[in-house]
Amino acid sequence: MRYRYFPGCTLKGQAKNMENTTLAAATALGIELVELEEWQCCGAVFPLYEDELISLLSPVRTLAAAEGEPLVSLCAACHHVLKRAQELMQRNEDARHKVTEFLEIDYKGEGRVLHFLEVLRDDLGFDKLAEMIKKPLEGRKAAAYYGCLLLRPSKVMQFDDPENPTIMEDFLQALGAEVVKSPYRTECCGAYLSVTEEGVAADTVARILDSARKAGAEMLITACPLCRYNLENCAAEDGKEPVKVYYFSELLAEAMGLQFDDLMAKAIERRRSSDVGSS
Amino acid sequence: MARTGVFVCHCGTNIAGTVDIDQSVEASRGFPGVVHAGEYRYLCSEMGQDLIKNAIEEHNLDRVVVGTCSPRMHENTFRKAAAEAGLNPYMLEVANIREHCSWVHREMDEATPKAIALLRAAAAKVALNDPLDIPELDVEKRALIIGGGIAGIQAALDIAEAGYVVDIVEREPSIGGRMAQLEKTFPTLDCSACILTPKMVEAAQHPNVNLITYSEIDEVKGFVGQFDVKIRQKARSVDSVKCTGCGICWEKCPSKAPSEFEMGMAKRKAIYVPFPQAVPNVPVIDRDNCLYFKKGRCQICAKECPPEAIDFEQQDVVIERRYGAIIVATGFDQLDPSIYGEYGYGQHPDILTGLEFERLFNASGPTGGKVVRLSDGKPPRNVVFIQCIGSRDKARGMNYCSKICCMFTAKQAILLKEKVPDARSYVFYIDVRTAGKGYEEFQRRAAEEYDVAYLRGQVGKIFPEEDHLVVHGVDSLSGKIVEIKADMVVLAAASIARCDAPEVGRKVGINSDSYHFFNEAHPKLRPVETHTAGVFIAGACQAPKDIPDTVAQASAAAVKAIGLLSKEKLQGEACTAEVIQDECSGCLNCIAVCPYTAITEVEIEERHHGGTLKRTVAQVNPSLCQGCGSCTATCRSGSINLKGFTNEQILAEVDAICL
Amino acid sequence: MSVGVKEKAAGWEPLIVAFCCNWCSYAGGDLAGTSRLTYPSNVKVIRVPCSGRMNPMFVLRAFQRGADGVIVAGCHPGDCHYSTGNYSARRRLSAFKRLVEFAGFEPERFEVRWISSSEGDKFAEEMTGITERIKALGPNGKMRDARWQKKA
Amino acid sequence: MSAAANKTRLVEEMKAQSGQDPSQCFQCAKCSAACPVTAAMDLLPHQVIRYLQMGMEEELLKSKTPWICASCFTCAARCPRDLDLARMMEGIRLSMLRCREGNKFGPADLTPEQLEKLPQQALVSGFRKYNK
Amino acid sequence: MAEKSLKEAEKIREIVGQDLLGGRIGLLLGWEKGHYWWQSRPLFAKNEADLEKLTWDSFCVINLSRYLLEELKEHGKVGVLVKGCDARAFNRLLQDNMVARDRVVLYGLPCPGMLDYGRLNEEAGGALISISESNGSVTLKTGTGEKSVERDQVLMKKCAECVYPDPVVYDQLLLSPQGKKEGVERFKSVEDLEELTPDERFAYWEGELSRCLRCYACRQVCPFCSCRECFVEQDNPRWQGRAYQPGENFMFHLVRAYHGTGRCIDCGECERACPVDIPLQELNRKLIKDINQLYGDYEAGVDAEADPPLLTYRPDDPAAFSEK
Repeated sequence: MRYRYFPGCTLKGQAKNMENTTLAAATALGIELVELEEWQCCGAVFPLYEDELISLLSPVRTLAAAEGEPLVSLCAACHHVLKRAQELMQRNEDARHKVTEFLEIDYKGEGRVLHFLEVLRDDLGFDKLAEMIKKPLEGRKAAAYYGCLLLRPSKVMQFDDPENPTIMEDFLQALGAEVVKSPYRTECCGAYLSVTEEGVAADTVARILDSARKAGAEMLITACPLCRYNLENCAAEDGKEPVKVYYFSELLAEAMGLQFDDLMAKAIERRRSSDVGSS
Repeated sequence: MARTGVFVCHCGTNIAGTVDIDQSVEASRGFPGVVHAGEYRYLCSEMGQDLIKNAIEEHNLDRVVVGTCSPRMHENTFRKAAAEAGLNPYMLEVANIREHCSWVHREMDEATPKAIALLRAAAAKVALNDPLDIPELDVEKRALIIGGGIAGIQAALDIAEAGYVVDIVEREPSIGGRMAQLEKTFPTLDCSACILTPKMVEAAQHPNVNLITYSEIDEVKGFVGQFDVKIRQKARSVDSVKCTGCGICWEKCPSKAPSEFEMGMAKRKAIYVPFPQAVPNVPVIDRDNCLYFKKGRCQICAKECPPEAIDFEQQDVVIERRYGAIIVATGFDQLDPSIYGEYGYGQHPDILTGLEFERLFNASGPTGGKVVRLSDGKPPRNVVFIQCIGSRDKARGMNYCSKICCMFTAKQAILLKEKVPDARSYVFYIDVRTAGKGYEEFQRRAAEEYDVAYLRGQVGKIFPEEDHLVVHGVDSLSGKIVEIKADMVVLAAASIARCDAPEVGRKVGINSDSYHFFNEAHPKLRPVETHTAGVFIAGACQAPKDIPDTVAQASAAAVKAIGLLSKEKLQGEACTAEVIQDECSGCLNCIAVCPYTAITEVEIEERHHGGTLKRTVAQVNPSLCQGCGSCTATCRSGSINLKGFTNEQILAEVDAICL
Repeated sequence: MSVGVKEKAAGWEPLIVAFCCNWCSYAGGDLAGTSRLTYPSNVKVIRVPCSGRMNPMFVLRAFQRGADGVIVAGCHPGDCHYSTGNYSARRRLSAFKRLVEFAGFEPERFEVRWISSSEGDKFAEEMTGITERIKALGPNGKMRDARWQKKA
Repeated sequence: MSAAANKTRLVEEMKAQSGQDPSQCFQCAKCSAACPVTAAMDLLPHQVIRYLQMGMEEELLKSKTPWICASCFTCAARCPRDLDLARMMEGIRLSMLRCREGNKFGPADLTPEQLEKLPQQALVSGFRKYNK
Repeated sequence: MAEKSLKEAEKIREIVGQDLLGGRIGLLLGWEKGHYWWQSRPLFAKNEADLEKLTWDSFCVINLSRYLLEELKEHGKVGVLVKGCDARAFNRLLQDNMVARDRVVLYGLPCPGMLDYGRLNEEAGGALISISESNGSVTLKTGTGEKSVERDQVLMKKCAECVYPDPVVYDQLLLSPQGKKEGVERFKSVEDLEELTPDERFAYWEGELSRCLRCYACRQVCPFCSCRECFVEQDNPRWQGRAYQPGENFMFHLVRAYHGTGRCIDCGECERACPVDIPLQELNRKLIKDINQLYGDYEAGVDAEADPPLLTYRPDDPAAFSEK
């Protein structure tokens, strides 16, 4: 199983651990993730006005760079932007024409654009994953936190049922964890409001954590560095039992029995440093 | 050689104002076959018609052209006049020189040559006209009603009272339909069973009504007055004649299955009647759940049945019968709200649809008439009703308004308050629609006297928390977000067409709108007729509607059917297709394009080298043919022709118009 | 060669034959009249029961006999009085239109329109439209039979 | 009140650039019921559409709500009219950023602590959303 | 003649001989040599002596299916040798209800394509005496010597453009299949014509059709022309004028082609039969191309069960006219 891999800026910075754990687990699972050469920003936000073509330049360049091979990313935001940019290229001929002309590339919206969780579900299969788990997370009460970007708009993202998704729960089950469902698992964490309106994010985060706590969760998993930041940093100091937040890949690596110390992280870092682009 | 008379009408100045009548008459005299031409101020008047009749006699005319208003206006008037003068009515053609000429052109030198061209074309056509017969069709004095809900029952009783035999075909083991599932009816709060049951019994006992329950339509052939229908009576496994309806069998039956009538909220036995007042009160064995049919042993019902009515060997029976008229009254379904993940329907027992909630009020319902939560059996304190679940929703549901939900919600909120006095109802709505006699007053009573809180807005999400449901909604009028800790949530799920409506429509030969509701022939003026003559529609199979509208429509459909059945003979279409069998090569492409299955294949014999040879050709049933002519355009050799619009006639018109 | 039409001299008026479905377009034409709308008298209507009755040979015959333009008007898809006649017509006439264009007819020469009985205004507009387009195009000599050459 | 219902430049641009036509909204307010961040808004989401319908452009451009909207798309996912309110909100923001107020937010608005802890993604998307 | 085709002919004769002489069929439709070595004509074999004449070579171009129309009147069960195009023609006739499937035994002959005598002669450059074939090449023997050419170069045009060389329907396949041909560019000349202006196209067709003799050979060989009385011969109404008018030529050829809409199996027999080389296939293929484009891919004659496009519809069909 070979995929082109787009890391995105945060995975080389704050969310380095999501990348490190994923790459280690992928290798163990026989999934080859080949990092794109000289990649650049995913675009960060998908332009909701269709004349904001400038924001499409970097995601379309990225899509074209995959050369028709399946393109995998880990960060929910990157995946969201890439997937929607691809759909726009398929649907809006005018926009496609302008963007590809400008970039002087030939791209018509081809190729699969996948989140790593989709690779695990659709290509590897959670059954198969479960078989390859070495240290099941027995007795660990874990809840999924999906956030927005993977799920919506569902017609474009095609990730899972937008109201009742199961992919992360199925994933946790495959890891052997005790799955806990919380009603706020698909609600927004406040996103980049934490930059400008910290109070708003504090509210949303409190609701999410409260509802997870009430459901009995000890930990949450996420695929989005910003969600994780908000959940960890915007929570009010209320003295309640903290709910730990992990990247899904961190639990994956743990369940795969991968010793994840600094040494290994550095080894991966070294191996990849030659072809890492700028963020 | 034709002897054609041409008559040009002035229509006061309507025609004469822009068409030079004299010049038109003069030109007409020169058309081939024209032996007489005249004009009159108002040809459609008595005097004008007499002028035509006299000329027919005086000049021995065998065909007539009138240059007048549109044939859609007075063609029949002039045909009648011609017939009175002894001509076949179809030996007349109309040149439309008013709507298509004098009224759309302003200059005399423009309109006159065109009027002449139109007259010339009509004269060329009429020269090729043949006398046509209007076929007379027999009427089978029997009506078929598909669907035994309140619409079907009402229509059947009306037809039966008028003296005609009527059969009701019902798919379920009992008639009664959706109305039988209701506890009370708005806005009067009559007990539904109290007003429906007598009608069901009346239908069962009426000498002119036959109930054919647990049955479906297999096939409909034929045409108005003579529909040949195959009805499949499913094996009941119980002899209806012997059965007394004592109920011992279903008491003793050890096997259970979810009850369809109770929306799956309660169990029934494998041998069962759907509800206590069922008509006929004869059970059926659900073979999928019966131990005997599944595993070959048990037969307890047969052992216990006093009149020995159980018959495991019973087979499906196909009844073939002819009907003069058909009324389709197949009712509606309720949309499954589980498509809305945010409401959590199907994931929590206290989130119900309106119809499910209705059953909780019923004494024979799943809770014995106690309004309690299915999760813990406790009576609810806070009940949230949400309107427009799948109605008015073009994104995921139906774009239309389901019409009945505002009212049944008000009714259920009132009933709830009566059963559980300390309960409080909240209704999230987009608009409250209460058009109907006494409806607005009823809904206001709910709000004013029964303490029902109406919140204008929708609900974004429902989720369980501890022992209640959190309803996250908004009241748009105050601009406030509302969060209610509810004990139950009732979703007013959209009324939708029955899932098998397209199939029923196909069998009966009527069409549907994009939601699969059957189409009426005209939305205002022909509300219960369909485009297929002799087939009528009633009730919620046409669009969502309440009981009063359904019953009114059922009676209307019955009157239409009675009117049809009361005729001795029906007049058919004169302009029908006709196969020239000598030329027909039998490719039968015409059959594929005929919308009326009016064309069939027939084997004919013909001479071949002294012997006879059999071959297949097409044949038109003139009773079924409506005269569209699609077959004629598909026939490469012109071997099927349309009377009144023959290939020869149309080509003659083209030639004449182009001269 | 029959193309030698020398009619484009001043005063040339095109002949447009309109085949109209009795139930919709013909009635739409009636409504145009009742509403006192106007359209050029170049258009002459032949009534057919349904657009499904249209044999393409009628169209070719009109061209042979001197028509400069032909239009077929039927019910909007889904509204056929005979339920499916116009669906059949749509396929047949689409194929036929492509064929006559392939034979060298200008696309404007043969048109199909859906006009309902309530669209008197559309009827007048379409009839005006085709007349204007044919006037701009000039006389049709293609396929015209020499015996039906217009006397000037 | 400039109740020039529905004809403003903003609405016309919105129809062209995002395919969203406010007149299709019948004010069921499900967007507001679904929105996770209404607490900080001065206009509820459905009111934003109502203002668009009423042509109250000036009032809208003064509102805080478009800047609170986090583009989580929950409103769009649940709208029975198939409208994408997130795109409309974007239109209002762009209208201001492009020609009215200029940038809403820049690096100077951040504390050194935020700069260190925030994920890169938040900084980039924040600048993209609030900056031109 | 190539040894291979002689062997094949032997095999065919053996198999059909069993059926004919065993009484399973009353008549076998096949080919026999014509007056010249480069001609084959239909063989109506009823007995062993007839069978001796049966031939299978690179000149068996005539489509035999059409002969069934007459022969089925005389014989209870008829066997017929079918190449790819003959089999599609059979399906066409079957769909038109012209033949009864159970009264016909189809012997399928996957077809390598027939050779064009004109092209052979041209390549030979002199008086051609005979040819021999091996491994995809043809050796031409003239009075002055021998020359070898690729078989593809001397195929009949219709065979070079054939997509389905294998019979799509048969009771017994007598030879090994050739496989469906991919990448055949049969619409090239149609597309070229589409590029012209209407007047240029009209001039083109007027030139081509001016040669028409109205011999109706195109119709006589055509598997979709099975009417008992063709419109051109009818007096009432007289669709088709008899006069020599360019308009009448258009009338005939446009209507003939239109009658093949969704029905023409693209066998090219009309064009082959035309004594004055009118490119009739271009008209047929225009319709095939456009119908496929408008109403979805459909290959007439390939599947007798599929609905011919003009006999069905979808409510959301597109139209070729500019109705808004």
